[in-house]
Amino acid sequence: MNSTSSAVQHGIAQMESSTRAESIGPKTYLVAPSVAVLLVWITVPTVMTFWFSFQHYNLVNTAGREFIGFANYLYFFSSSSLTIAALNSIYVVLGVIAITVCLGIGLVLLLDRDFTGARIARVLAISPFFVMPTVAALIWKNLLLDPVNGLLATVLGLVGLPAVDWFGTFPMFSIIVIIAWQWIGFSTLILLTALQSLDHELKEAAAMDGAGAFATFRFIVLPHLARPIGIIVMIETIFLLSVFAEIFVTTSGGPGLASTNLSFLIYVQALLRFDVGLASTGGVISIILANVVAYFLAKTVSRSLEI
Amino acid sequence: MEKRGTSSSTVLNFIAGWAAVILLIFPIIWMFLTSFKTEIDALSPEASLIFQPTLDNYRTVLARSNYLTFALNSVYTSVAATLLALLVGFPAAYSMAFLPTAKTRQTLLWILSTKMMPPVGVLVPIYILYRDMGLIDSHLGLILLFMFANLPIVVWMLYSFFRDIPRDILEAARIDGAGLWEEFRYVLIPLSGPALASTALLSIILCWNEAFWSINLTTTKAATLAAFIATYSAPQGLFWAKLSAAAVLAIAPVLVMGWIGQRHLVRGLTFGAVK
Amino acid sequence: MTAVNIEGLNKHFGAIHTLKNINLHVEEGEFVALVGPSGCGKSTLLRIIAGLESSDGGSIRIGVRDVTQLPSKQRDIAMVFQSYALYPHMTVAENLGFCLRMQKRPDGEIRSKIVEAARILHLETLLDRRPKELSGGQRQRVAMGRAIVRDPQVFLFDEPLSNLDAKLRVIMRTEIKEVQQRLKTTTIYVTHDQIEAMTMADRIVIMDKGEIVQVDTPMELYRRPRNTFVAGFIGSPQMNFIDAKPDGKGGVALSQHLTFQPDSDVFLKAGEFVVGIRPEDLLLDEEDGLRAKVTLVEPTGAQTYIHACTEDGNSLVTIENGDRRLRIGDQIRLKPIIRHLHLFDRASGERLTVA
Amino acid sequence: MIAAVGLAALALSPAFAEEITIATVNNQDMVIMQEHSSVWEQKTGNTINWLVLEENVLRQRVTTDISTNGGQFDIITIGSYEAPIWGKNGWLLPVEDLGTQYDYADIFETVRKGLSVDGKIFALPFYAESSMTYYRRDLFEKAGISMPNQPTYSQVAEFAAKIHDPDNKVYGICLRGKPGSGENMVPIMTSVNTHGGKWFDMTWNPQINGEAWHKAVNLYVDLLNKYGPPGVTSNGYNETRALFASGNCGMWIDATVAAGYLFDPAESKVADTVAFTKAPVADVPNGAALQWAWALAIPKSSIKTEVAKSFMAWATSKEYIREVGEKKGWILIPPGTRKSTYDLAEYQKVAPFANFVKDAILSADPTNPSKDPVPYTGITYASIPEYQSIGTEVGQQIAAALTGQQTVAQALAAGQAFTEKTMEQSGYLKK
Repeated sequence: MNSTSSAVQHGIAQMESSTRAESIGPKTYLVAPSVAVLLVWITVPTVMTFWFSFQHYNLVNTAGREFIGFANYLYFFSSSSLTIAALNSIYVVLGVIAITVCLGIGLVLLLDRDFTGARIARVLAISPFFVMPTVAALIWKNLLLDPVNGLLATVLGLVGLPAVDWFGTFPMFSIIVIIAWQWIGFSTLILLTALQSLDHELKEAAAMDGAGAFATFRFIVLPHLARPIGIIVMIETIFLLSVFAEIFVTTSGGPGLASTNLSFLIYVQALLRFDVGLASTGGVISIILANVVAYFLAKTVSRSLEI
Repeated sequence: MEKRGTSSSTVLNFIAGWAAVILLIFPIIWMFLTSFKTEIDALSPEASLIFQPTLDNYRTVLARSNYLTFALNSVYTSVAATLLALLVGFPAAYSMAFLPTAKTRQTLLWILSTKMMPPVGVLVPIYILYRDMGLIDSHLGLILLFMFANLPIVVWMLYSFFRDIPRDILEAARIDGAGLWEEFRYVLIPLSGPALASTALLSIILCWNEAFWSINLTTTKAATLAAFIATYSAPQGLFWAKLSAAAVLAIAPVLVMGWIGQRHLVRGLTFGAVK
Repeated sequence: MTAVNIEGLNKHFGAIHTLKNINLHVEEGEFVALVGPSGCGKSTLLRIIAGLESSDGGSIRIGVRDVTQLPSKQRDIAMVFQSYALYPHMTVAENLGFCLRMQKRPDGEIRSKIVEAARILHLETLLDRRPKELSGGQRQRVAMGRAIVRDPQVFLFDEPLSNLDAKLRVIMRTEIKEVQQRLKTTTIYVTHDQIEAMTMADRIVIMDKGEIVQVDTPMELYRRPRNTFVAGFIGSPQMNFIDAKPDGKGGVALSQHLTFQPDSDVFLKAGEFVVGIRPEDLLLDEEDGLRAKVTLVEPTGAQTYIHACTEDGNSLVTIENGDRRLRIGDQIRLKPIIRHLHLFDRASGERLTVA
Repeated sequence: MIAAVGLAALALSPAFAEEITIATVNNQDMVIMQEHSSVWEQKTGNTINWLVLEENVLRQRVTTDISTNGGQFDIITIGSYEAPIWGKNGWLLPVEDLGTQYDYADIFETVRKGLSVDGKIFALPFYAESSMTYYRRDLFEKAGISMPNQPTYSQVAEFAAKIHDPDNKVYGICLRGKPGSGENMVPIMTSVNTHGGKWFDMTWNPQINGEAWHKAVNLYVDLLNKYGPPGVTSNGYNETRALFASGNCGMWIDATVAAGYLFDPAESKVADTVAFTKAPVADVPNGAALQWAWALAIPKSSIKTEVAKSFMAWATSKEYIREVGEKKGWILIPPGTRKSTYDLAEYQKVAPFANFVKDAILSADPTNPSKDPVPYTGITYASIPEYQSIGTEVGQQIAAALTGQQTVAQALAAGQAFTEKTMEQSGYLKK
């Protein structure tokens, strides 16, 4: 007990001292290279993007660039595409997080047990995370989900079910499934490690207290996984907001705008219509949104993670 | 509660565990199988599992483009970008972890938020800048971009590792007469070996799989495997088998690397929050 | 072997004034313990001396050198951390030799110094192990060894024993003291454990709320605490405190039945007092003294601590050396040794000294 | 031995030993060009860096580069749509001066004109294509129907109904459905044209809301919903061709260049049963079949123009066509660009569709794609820079109608509104 309390005291002392810059010893200037590099990386293109967003600037039109004030912004805010795309971006984040967390928990509950080759199985389960997003999308689109010759259509056919046009009928769902497949590898990796660090005595104690399998899961395992789940939420949010390859390869944002997210909306403007002005406007809007999301992450998840 | 060691439950665990894993990685297995089929077999359900394997697809793919060049470019750019990111990120993570200020958390989140920006939004500015600096289709250009793109993750991962290292040890080194460089060289770097390894691994994987910049900023000299696979994303005619072969070639190196290194990956990805 | 001189040292953490105008002189070869409750600033003071924190004004001199603005490595000090802060990736020998390596000493010299330190601390057989393969006590000794191997001008200890179990702590306490006496190195030792301070230090510095309250030898502190804080902090079991009033006849009334006459009456106009009685100065008596009821009996072997509650509601502790079998609820009488009483002003807590 | 050849090549043209970069599409004809180009490399001592990408990716890559004057390429592969616009923009080097050996006159005039601005040619055609109707002879025989020389769209619907057999994964008709100015808009526009519709009237007013568009798009949506394969909105040219080649389609109206592969048993399950006829018509013959050429051009930013010209002269020459025929097989030669190609007996022997394709290409007239006169050229596109944007948007809208997310009327209204806005913005229309 004594050592604990003195450790706490020591911790307090450290915390106090750690919140202030020191004049003796290494300085905070060490952070400068990273921040400077990122500032340049962010600032220069961002300023250019900002500048372009007020122009009529089409790559294939040599008529020239002209300053058009907020016209690009008005265009974006007056069309419904921005709302749809923003919502789709959010659907991807929420959908993928929901699937990866739920299925990830199920999977690690199976993998946490002892069985022959369990270690190999655990390593293999992470594989999807290493697969290039383009490749993942191509494989799913062609080999698996193709409604005519795809494996799933064949399997459905065997049990007498009609083929489903996944990307035409359920575009967002299909894309979310593909992305979720890649990220289940990630959530499994983290949840499995967390679960294996769970004290077995704790489970045994719960069993002695008369907890059944469900109660053990609900009151012992799940709380233990809260932090890793928080991490999954944060990391996936960061990466999923700018999902692009999976949409590009499969639905091209369609049908209509059904599977267009912000990234893809900007892509359409920039590289299908070559309208740099509009694309830059989209870029500016998405930069603002990214900062809003970062703010909320800071308020919620990262605080609880004590990062 | 589960009864460990009971034979019947072990068999059940075995079946359930392996079934789940095989289902999960089935797309990869299927791709692997398809890469050894003829194009016609790739389409026929009868040839799903029993077929005459052929290496023709690999031959075609390898003959059509210089796989080795693409692969070497992938290795070169992802490793160099990772080293550069570690070099820049290491001092930053050190300073934030051991000498935090009131603004540290904000700085960190800002750094991370730069990852959320869709790259396509800044493609044209970057292209114009790169054109003027002569960086299009250069290894350096791609390395710099990969470095920028991964720096946030590198800083974060190292930061969370460093937070687990007791400050006392660094202070002891300082009292023992170590300057900043010696503190890094003899204490922090040896101590964060696993951290550096896992950070490097993740960074390499992310660089390897990056497609947007590789495709848009390289032509031939610096093109990576992501650009290589772009050639096969919709070739003429029946192409599933060839696509599978190209895909296997593109992901195999990083997949194997991931399998070998995954144990180290966890601590990095979890930002130290999962022990 | 050098004196350490601290003058007018201040430290702020934001709005918190952590160290208030600290002045302290540590003699050559002296062993000084800094004690005080959590948050009193003792660790901060030590870290400032070590150069791990900066100060806001004031100066630190080691010998004749003003080290206030120097980084740690130029101060010629060694420090033992509470966590030992051993380099986990180095063997014991490498840990011991690290500072010499940093000084670019020749390998042969490093080797011989390591062997020498290992001999002093009985670490010879452990030189090739890594810290995680050592027991707590062994780690502690390595941390010590790391400090002595370089032969610094000053040793700094930051609660070095608090991570050890009680028995080992007693052993290590002796070892540290022996080593210090052999090497005669000026030592500043932070602890929150007053027994450690009492047993080891030549002088003890008592700190409270960022200020030095009293600096004195252990026995002087024990006998003449400057105020109720020091009186309560030093000594175990703690000193008993009883509120008292002048009895109007030039004496002090401890209770209705017990008054005593202090040596002098100059201060008695002061008003209300606190009387401090060390447990060993409170004797069990058959007929005289304060009436009290036993509330708790704590045998420790050689001695038995008896807690009791007086008629006036004061809780008192006394030490009984004999084996009288008292039980909870027994009525006893406690008689203080009048000449050992401590008198404090109730408002300020200051000791009331006889003119 | 190899060293000797290399030395000889170097000795032959020491001044020329340069490295050029060529960007091209991953179509099989270009892949063959890439393979075969080692012949040119050995002959001249120059070397080539190839960038081979999928069509969409290539287009975005090349457009970004040329419009920002990036200077990455010495030769780019562009289509009939880009060549005149980019030529006019001054982004391309005119290629009229390849010397007397280069037989300009042999190139089909309609193709050559499509790649020229004001009589100056800016790109040399590598292969050209029109469209036609592919169908499965075996299925038609089984259903007891026969394909006329030029079917009408209503006949197409009728035939599709008869051969549609989804239980056996045979779908009456396959068409491109993937949204995109170069994807679903291709079959849609040929149908719109022959129904009498057009992109713009002579004063650049968009006509997408017109009756012909409604008829054509309703027909397209109907056909595919009733007799099309599932998942049609994911199918571009390549996917559709794969479907037909794997035996899942009864009919397919698309580019003539597919014929070479559909008749190749190594690439096609239906090589022995595929048959073809003209692209269908409705009210007018104008614009019923597309015309498109893939051509090689030199960006203004290239600094190795002489070597680039030398390669282009070789790759688009009669000799190249002959060499490919001899080395790789006559069915694999790039079609549609030169009269002399169709005089080759070897080609005629293996390619039953040869003359048919030639006639289709010659009869398609991009300058007169519709019933009424229009201010633009192009059958499946309109030769203005804004078309990329317009085609993409209208394609998206129609794809959404195809999956039932909106009605055809809504899709066309939205397309019309978007196009009006774009044309106003670009100054074609007064606000």
